[in-house]
Amino acid sequence: MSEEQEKNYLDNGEGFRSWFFTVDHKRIGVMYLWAIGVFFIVAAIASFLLRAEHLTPGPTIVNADTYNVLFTLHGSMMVFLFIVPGVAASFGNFLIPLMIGAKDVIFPKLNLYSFWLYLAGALIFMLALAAPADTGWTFYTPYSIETGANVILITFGVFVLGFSSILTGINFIVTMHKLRAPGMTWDRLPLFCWAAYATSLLQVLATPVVGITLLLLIGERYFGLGFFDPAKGGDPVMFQHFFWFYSHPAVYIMILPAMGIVSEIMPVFARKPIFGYKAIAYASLAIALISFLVWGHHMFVSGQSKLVNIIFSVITYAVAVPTAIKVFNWLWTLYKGSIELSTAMLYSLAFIFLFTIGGLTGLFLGALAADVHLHDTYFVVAHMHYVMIGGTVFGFFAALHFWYPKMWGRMFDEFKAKIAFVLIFIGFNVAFFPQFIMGTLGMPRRYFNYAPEFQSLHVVSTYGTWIIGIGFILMLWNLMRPLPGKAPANPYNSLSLEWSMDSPPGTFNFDDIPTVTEPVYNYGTKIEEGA
Amino acid sequence: MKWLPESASTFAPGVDLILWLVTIISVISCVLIAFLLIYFVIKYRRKTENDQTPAITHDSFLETLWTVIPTILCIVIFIYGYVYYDQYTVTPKNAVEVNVTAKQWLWSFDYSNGKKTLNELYVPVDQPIRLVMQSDDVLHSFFVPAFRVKQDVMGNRYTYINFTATKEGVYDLYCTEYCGTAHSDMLGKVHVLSKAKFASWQDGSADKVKKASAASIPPAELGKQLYSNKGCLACHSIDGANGVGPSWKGLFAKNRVFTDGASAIADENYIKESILYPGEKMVEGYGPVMPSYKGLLDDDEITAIIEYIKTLK
Amino acid sequence: MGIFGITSKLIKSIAYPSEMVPSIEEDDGHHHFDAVTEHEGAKLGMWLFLATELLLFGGLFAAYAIYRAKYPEMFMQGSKSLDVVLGSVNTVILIFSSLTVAIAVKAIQENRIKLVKIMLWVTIICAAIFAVNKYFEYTYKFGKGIFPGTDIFYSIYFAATGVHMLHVFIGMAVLGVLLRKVYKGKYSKDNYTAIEIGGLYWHLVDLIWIYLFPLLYLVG
Amino acid sequence: MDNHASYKSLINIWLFLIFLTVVTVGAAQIDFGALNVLIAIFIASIKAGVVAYHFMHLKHEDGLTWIYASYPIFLLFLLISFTLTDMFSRVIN
Repeated sequence: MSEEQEKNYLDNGEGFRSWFFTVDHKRIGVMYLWAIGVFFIVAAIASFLLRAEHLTPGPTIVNADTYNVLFTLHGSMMVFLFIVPGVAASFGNFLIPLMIGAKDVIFPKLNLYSFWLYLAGALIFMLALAAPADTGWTFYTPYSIETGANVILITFGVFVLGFSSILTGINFIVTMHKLRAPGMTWDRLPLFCWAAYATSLLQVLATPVVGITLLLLIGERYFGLGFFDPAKGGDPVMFQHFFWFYSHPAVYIMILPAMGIVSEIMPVFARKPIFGYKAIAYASLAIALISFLVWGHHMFVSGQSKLVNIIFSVITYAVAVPTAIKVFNWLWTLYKGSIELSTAMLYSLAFIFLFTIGGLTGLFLGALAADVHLHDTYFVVAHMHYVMIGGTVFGFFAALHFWYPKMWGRMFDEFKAKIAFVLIFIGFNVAFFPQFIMGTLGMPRRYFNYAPEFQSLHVVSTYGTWIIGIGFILMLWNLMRPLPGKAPANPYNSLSLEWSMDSPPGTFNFDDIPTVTEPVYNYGTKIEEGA
Repeated sequence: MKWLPESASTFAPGVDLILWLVTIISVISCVLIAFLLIYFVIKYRRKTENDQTPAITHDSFLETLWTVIPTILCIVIFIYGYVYYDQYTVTPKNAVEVNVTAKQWLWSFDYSNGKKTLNELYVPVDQPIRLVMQSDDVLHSFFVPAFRVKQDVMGNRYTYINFTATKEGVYDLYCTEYCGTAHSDMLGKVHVLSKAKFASWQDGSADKVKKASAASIPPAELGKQLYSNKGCLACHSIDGANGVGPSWKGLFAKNRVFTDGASAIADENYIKESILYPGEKMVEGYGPVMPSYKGLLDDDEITAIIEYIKTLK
Repeated sequence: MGIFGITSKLIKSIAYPSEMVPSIEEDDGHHHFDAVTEHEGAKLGMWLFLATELLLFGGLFAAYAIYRAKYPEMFMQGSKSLDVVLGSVNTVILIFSSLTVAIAVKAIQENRIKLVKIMLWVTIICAAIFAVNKYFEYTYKFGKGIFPGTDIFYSIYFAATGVHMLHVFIGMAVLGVLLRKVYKGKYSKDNYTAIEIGGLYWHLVDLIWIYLFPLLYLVG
Repeated sequence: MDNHASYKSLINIWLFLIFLTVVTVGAAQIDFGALNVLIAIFIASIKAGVVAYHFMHLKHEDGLTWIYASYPIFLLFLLISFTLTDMFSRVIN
């Protein structure tokens, strides 16, 4: 190995241009990470303001219009700028070529354009802040047609972001088809890649529908097309059909990569093969396919017909089963393992627990009669946050810690990271569990004002967000201060390919494309049970 | 701890049954998973760096088990959800219809005998009711937690809710589809009356009694009550804050400039005209969104509101 | 560089991935895949992109189906007001341009560069004629006081044909870029991926029109 | 690439497409009632199939490309069939 080749991807070139014009998938992944990190923090600040507003009924720190803008910003930034592109674009970019044994994605330049498009979309989105929309992240018509706020810019921003998402998805799918190293058969593919494949499938096939929907919404505002405006003979329920045709699969765009991350981390820290590899891999694909069939469960009280409600309810329960299978498979991976409670493992275990709560509360919402009561209440808010934070964000944090040595070539302080984890875990439950109770009691969501009897629960919830905030700051501060010394190539004795190279990897990942000869999670000794 | 609202309709017990059923399933599954997680983590914690672990990759029996059991539970929950939903969506033959119109940000109710109320729905107990709902503008949603019923309301198309109240009392009504600035103030009450009380409300004798009691309180006091009961508060503040409509604070005797350039002093007659014909003289900077209160407020009540505005200096 | 520029660049980068990778990778022999993988990958990528395009129009087709079912009378009247002759002429033109692109792809596989140039020129000219026809059709409608939003049928008509027109323009830009590169001698029978997938894109523009034409102009 | 179509066969395919265009315009002049839409969509689908199969070389592509070429059509079918079902089953109870 020559001196030159040892130069890792972080050191290979300095300055703005070397990053902004790079086609190195690792650098692009890192840039995504920074970008989504910034938007995550901005959107989180909006959520802290929202929660602070609810310390008392009536106006506390902002007025009703500002509140409406804040929840729209919080929702739309978290969804379109952080969580949809989030894990897939950042860790997906960084990891997929490393995991499948390739030197880059198949269209490196397109990958860079996708990132630029992401930035362009985000910029347009930010321009909209001059007169921010107050429609909620769902942009329901006809309110979004009539409101004076700047809906056009924000939806156009989302449209551009969608384009970025599609191109990233295409890139990943083709990469995984064409660039797997010799011997990297589909049944040896790491589960993160399986999850990323399913995610990309959804990005490619669901996003264009929301794209045209948002274009038509812009057309509604410019030309008065009338498709979604009852005053012109249009049907607002149709907008919801189109919107959820994308946005339900989008929920899986958000959660699948986190499932993939947990599937990577569990075997490493339990020193055992993942339990039911095939079941998890196929469940990812099954979820991706069935998720196109359940969008109507967001619309049980929207005026959708009874027959269609019933059909969607049935299929919704069908998608619950593969999810349940995954949870039990992760759980059984621990059985008879040799478990090390690293920070990444703690986040993964918390993921399993919180995601289970998120999934189980979905059972309430899928039941027609119960959903009539619970729809558009805080119950839905809590359910969604258990899936999105307890699921995706915990998975994301797990990944941040797990691949930290590989990404940055340094180690971090595990003890402080664990304290941060405990704070975030406790804070999260304090913040969101009370919202289930508020929901069953009938507290509607998107309410600036609320009845005094809900105050104590609201206050508890707000305190919870403060605990999360402290934990998050601690986590970030800890990660920003790596320990001295270089990280070893494979600190966890992991068997997957990304750990087979230096930390951080060189610019071209592999000096020679490796040949894969074993299953990916080949941990443990082959002794029959009970032998 | 109380986690369900009062149960006051024939639909509520069914919904509560499902909520209880799924809660029990959820708690059991959650405790099971949490227990196993913690138990495994303690029992199989890493003792040495060279721990031997078995390479278990699958187990057909277990995998079948945790595929079949969730499937069965899902089917059961679906069936419960479907059965009660089916009951809820079928209108009983003897249902009494009430027309509901939602608009930013109030509810108005039209009864078959020609009566009209704002934000207050009056229904007799044990009588099937069918609400025929439509919106004048954006989406709204009619939600009464105590009845466990909810339905979106939209323009140019009627949507329906069926319910039969089982308990006398006053229940909260919320709008649960986001509809703009005063979404969270688009509230109402559902008054469930005994058959006798409902009859007397219907023929107006209750109004007279109410009037009599109203007469005994000072007009400004009555105006204050009307301010919150009739939905004025959704758009007009009393602290000077600018809302959808002009604030009432310091409104009286103020010079108003209209969109057509004309102006007038906000005296008693102007305010009365604005309440009855809100579209006639639009103050600059506001849109024509206020509904007419003609037939919804009588002269005494309008006078009371004017008196109340006078007190807001 | 505008939307067309960006899009044609994007399509270009699908077309020749290795070419777009900066020189460092080409110089030090770090080609990370061979020409066959590149060709296959680019085609698969394009087919995926076409899938998204189809679903983009899918929203419009769904809107068509729904509102046609809801307002059959309106669609009957609206459809009758459209110019079937102009629509038919445009259909023939577009199908012809599909043929010329297909011939161009075949020609480049046989290294007949001159034929490629002619065929690409013809395709672009066909696209231009299509656009001019559409321009007359639109202005005629505007002259009669018919705009997007006049009623739901015309909204669908303008939205669907408008989004389709946008794709015609993007397709013209793509073909234009390809043509320029043909003149520069960039393509041969060993390197024609870009022309093939650019052609795929143009066929999609044709495919969409094959459905739009009868649904809007004929079925009254 | 010997198995690719000859120029002549490409032109024949084009003539077939033109023929179908004439047929679809002709069929639209006759009133079959609700069948008109189905006929139009049917003919359009044949044309689209021919373009995809011959001009777009789908006949030389592998199964994967076929899947990605046809899956969006399935999704489109889903979107349209569910929304139409909703539209037509909104009966008053």
